[in-house]
Amino acid sequence: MPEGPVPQARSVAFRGGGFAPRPVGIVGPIVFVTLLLLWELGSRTGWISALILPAPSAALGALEDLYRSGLLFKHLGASLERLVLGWCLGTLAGIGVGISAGLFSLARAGVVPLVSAIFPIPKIALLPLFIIWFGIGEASKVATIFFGVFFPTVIAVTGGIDNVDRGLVRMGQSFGLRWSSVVRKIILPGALPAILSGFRITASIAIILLVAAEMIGAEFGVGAYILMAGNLMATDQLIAGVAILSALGLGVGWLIGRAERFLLRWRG
Amino acid sequence: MPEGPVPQARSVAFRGGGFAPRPVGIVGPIVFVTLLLLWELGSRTGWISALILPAPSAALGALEDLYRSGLLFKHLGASLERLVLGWCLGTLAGIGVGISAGLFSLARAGVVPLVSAIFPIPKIALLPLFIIWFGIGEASKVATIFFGVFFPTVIAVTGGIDNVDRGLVRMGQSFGLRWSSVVRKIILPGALPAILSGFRITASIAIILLVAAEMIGAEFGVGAYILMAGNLMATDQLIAGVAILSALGLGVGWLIGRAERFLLRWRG
Amino acid sequence: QEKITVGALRFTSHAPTFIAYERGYFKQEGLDVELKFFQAAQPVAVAIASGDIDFGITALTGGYFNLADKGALKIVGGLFAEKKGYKGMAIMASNKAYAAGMTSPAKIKGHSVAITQVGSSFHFMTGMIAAKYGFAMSDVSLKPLQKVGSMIGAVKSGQVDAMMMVPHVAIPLDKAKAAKIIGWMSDLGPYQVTTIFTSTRNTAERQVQVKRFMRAYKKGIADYRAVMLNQKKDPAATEAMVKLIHKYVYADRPYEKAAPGIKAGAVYINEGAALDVGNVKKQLDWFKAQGLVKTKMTYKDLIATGYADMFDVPK
Amino acid sequence: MDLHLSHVSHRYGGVEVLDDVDFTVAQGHIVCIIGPSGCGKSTLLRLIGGLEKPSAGAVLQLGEPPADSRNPLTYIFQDFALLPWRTVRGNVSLVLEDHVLDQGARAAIIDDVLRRTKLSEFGDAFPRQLSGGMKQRVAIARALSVNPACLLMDEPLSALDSQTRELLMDDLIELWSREPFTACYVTHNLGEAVRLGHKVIVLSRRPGRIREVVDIDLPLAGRSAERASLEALQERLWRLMREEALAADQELADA
Amino acid sequence: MDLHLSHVSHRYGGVEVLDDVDFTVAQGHIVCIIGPSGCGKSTLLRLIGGLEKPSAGAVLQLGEPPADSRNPLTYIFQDFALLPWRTVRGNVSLVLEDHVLDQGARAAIIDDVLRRTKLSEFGDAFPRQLSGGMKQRVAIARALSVNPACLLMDEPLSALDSQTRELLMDDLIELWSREPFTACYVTHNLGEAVRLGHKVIVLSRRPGRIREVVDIDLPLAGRSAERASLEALQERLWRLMREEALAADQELADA
Ligand SMILES: Nc1ncnc2c1ncn2[C@@H]1O[C@H](COP(=O)(O)OP(=O)(O)OP(=O)(O)O)[C@@H](O)[C@H]1O
Ligand SMILES: Nc1ncnc2c1ncn2[C@@H]1O[C@H](COP(=O)(O)OP(=O)(O)OP(=O)(O)O)[C@@H](O)[C@H]1O
Ligand SMILES: [Mg+2]
Ligand SMILES: [Mg+2]
Repeated sequence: MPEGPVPQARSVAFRGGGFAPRPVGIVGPIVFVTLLLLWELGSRTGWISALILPAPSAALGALEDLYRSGLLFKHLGASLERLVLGWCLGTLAGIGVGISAGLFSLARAGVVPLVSAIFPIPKIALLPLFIIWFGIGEASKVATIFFGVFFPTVIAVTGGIDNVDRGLVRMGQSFGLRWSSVVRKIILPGALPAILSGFRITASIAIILLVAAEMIGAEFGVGAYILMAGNLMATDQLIAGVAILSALGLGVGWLIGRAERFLLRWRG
Repeated sequence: MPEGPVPQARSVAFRGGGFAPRPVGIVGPIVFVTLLLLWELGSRTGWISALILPAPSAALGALEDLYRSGLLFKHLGASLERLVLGWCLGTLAGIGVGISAGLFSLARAGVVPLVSAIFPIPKIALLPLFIIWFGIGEASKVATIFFGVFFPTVIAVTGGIDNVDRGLVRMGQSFGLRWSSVVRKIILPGALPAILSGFRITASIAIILLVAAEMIGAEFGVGAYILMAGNLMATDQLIAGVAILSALGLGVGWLIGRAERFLLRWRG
Repeated sequence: QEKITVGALRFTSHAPTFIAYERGYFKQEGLDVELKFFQAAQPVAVAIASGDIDFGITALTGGYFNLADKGALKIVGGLFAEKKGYKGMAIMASNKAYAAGMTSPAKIKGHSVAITQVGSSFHFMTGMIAAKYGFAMSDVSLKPLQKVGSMIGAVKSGQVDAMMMVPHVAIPLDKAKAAKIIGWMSDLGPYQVTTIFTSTRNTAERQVQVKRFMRAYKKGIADYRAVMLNQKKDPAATEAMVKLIHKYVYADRPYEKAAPGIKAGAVYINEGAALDVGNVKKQLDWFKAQGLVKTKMTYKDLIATGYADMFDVPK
Repeated sequence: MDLHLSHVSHRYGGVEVLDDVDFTVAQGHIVCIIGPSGCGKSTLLRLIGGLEKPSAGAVLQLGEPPADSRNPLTYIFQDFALLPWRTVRGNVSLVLEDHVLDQGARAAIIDDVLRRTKLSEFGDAFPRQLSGGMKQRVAIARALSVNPACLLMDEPLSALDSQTRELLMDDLIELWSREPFTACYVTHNLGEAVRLGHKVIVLSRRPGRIREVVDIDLPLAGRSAERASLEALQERLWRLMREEALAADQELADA
Repeated sequence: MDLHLSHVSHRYGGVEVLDDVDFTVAQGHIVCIIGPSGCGKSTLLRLIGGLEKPSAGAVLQLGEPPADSRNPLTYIFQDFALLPWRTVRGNVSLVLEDHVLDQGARAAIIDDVLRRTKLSEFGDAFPRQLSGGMKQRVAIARALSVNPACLLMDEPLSALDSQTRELLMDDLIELWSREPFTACYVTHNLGEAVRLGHKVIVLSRRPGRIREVVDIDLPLAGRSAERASLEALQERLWRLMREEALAADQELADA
């Protein structure tokens, strides 16, 4: 190999790298804590008036009061019951309708335009009708969440089935698999990732709709608690309630993450 | 070629096809019209009581009244102003923040956890705070829409930038392109499809939030009209208002579709 | 001319605002008033706290007290009050509950009551009934329905047993047999329903302006009392005043249809915007006792004196 | 069982894809089909396997398939078509589950085909863990498990790098030498065609018509020694195809 | 300008990818780098082009690149790396826009490279409309437009079907014959290596070490006539690589 004295041997200049921002693990929590501290400090020094925003410590205090009074679990229990019922029913119905729309041309032609027409209607606008249709008891609250969950589930399932690799379906057919086997063993597992990520969205929607659902004659429930706090201008309780919803959202997200990791472990 | 008399020449059995439902163009409108007709019929025969659901013709009548009174355009105008202002500001801010979070590790570390913490908070829960922060004038209504639009835009832009093929970026660098050229000519056009489909979502969110936004002391606006109709249990006006929102959603969706077709015509 | 903004709701009980405005009483005091209309009472208080408006009229609610606790609001006078002999808020039963025996306010115990929101004046009125007839708040189940319209719907359809309602809605409902009036709030004792209030800053920095506003407002009240509290005395004057009010209330209905509602909604209003201080204290104490208002504030911190008569002042 | 394509033509909407294709696949022989991009090779294979119906003509089975064949016409796809959520064993098992077989018999079949394709150690791996060559071996194992009377292979090696391709070609020749199978082998690669085919059918550019049928009489196993004469054959095929390939390459997808 | 790799080693985290690689690319010569999957060929090319920094050793430019070279070390990627939102002309224009050039000069350069790659008619087509071979021609045109001193080609033909590959190989040889360029050519394909390389560097399985350097003294243009001797060379390379390729193929991605 020529390693004699060559004129002007220069290293090649580096010009790659960059454009790959990674979540810097520690910065997130730091930003959070810093913001909370600044907020607390602002409140303590009076720079942020209590009218505008209560101190985080005040919100924490409200949360503690709620816990001490034993109402925390009453509110949470009532809301969870509505969430679980509304979400499960909406999801089951949505999966059923979504599968038929995903597999059959006629079902699709009937369902898809209806879904896309009804989905974007704000649920609060329909609350007065829900009261008439479902009364002011649990039914109307569950129904609000049901409708919020049903339509996006249909969309996610139909889309998921559409995106299953048709090559795999043809493979199944080429081996003479029964129709039901193709659906059960190829179509549904193939649509599962899309369905699960649909769950993430519908879970958020369900939690967001909790406040709207509990506008209708709810005595207990996190949404009712938030509404009451808003009416009473008790901003500390308001922030506490919102924090509970956030935590609920994080918890549900975590659960779905676990489910994904388990059900989709083949993705590695 | 051997075409002599061979024993048992059987055609190969067909076993492909299926699993490819297509929207049957005509069925959608038929389903719509049929449903409307059944609904109207049900209302006329008294099978659906007017309390439960007004006839479509009644809703149409309410729409006509609204148009005659000249208030239709007053409501629409007020709502559109809020929508356009809130959406544009939220989108601009969201794109700005999203780009920095997409490109810089530190910005990402700061922004992403905040966004994911604040995004799922239901905006109606925050209305009382919004009134205090932004007053009861236009500002609080625009702000409600702004916040509804801002967070998903940040997520869409950051995600869009993440999904730009890093191979294209390395190609740009390997030709010695300037950093700004890489961003302007490779990263941003590459993120455009994701950003535009983010627009679809944020536009729906903005329309959905209209009702919540106009809960705050709005005299005019489609949301205010719906709220008033709900208050008075004037279900015909309620349905008319909801129909206006639907039409608004369809219109905006169509506009974005046009924009996509124009801006992404390279996708063919 | 000083520019000020006044928050108002499109109710007959706000008529003195419209009278003073239409008859130029504000102008005479050198005030250039802009009226700002609200759909609900709650945001009026918030709007004063946030500085969007200068004067407002609203019922005393939990939200009001909590805002006042942050030092933003002061009551300067009283307006709508329950007084024996005048039609104020009605207590109503659904037909179903009435048939089942809930025929008087005393029998509301154990039934459900529709209210708009926790901490609203409807909530307090339920408390008044409970106190009067000696049952606990836990003996009734409250149904917060956010909107008056929903309350009416829920009682009409029998989903809720009882509610309190303004007279011009309650009487037609009763006549149409959609629900039953079983009593009147005015029978339960004095109740200062709405008050006139302004921001603490105004009472501290612009006392002259507040005085002038109240002077003009009292003229409006005097006109209202002279005509609306005794509508039969001078039908022509009544007609004229209803026409004036119709510009603001039920404006979207023709006059013939609107007039009966406006007339029926003419509730009792304290002379000279006098304030029932004792009742204000009672309300504050009730909200505190319910745990809806957490404050060390006393009724004295709520009120700015010197703008209207104060009566029943606790010793 | 032989296969006979009798004057098969096919069109998609207005586009004529195949025009009067007529040939026979004799039992135990490998027929290679070559032709430029888009000439209808994959379509032809789909017609043979019954995944699509020809617009005209017919695909005929001559004689009965062996009684123990669970799926007489069996595909091996270019993109492997493995279910990513099933392990190697699960992917083979998939095509046996609709047949009446007891657990033990099924396991025995799977063990046997994995051994024949040198995959015994990888039974519990998921597709994502495998290299391309390994994935195609799984697809071959799956195809073997149903005892096919005829294998339909659509560019089975073209997604692989050239070294893996060499390795797999050797494997295929070894499999065939031990137990000759019937196959239709679609490929772009003239080298593969002359290494594996008993007969090479050259299609023209779209609409695909038979331009030439070349018979290769050398035994498969000995061909690596006969490189020179194969090289000449390959040159001849390349001359046949060069113009067509150039034209196919220069076509705009939608102008 | 020559390129010299001086004892280059590289590791990603704990994984050693390249170990003490040392060779020279002489001006006007094509050096082919072959090796089994995952042995670090692409990494090596990224190091040469300055897209990554070696963990040890250095990549040296010996002598100055020609003054008119706008990007001395220029890549041609396996996946073409064309911007789908720009036309053929736009894609070439992209790499000229950061250089000071007036409109006319830029257009002239683009016209020239499109002509040399037989793309003149397709200037306004979008990448999606092009076949794979055409796309790679656009990438070649783009590379030529900056007057590279050395082309770095990472399996430029391996995403194409074998017929298109033949066509493009002829094109490359024609381009080189008219105006010899320096190139590092990474490939899996032994056939390509012996057709295009003046020197073939054989890497071992990961961590990539140089196993053998084979010089081929036949002129590029004449090689299609010399198939027999090339065939022998290819056989020799294949023997060198077979074991490594087998082992690389049987590795589990993450077990
Ligand atoms: N389902 C379909 N609908 C409409 N046109 C189709 C369909 N499938 C294939 N075609 C068209 O038919 C022609 C032949 O396609 P086919 O896939 O059979 O070609 P091929 O020879 O396999 O090409 P390649 O070498 O690229 O795999 C192409 O022009 C293709 O666009
Ligand atoms: N950015 C990276 N980070 C971590 N490991 C990497 C990275 N890039 C490549 N590797 C690893 O380095 C090894 C060599 O990769 P490289 O892409 O250079 O191989 P290759 O020879 O080009 O392979 P192939 O023939 O498959 O293209 C592989 O094991 C790969 O997993
Ligand atoms: Mg094909
Ligand atoms: Mg590589």
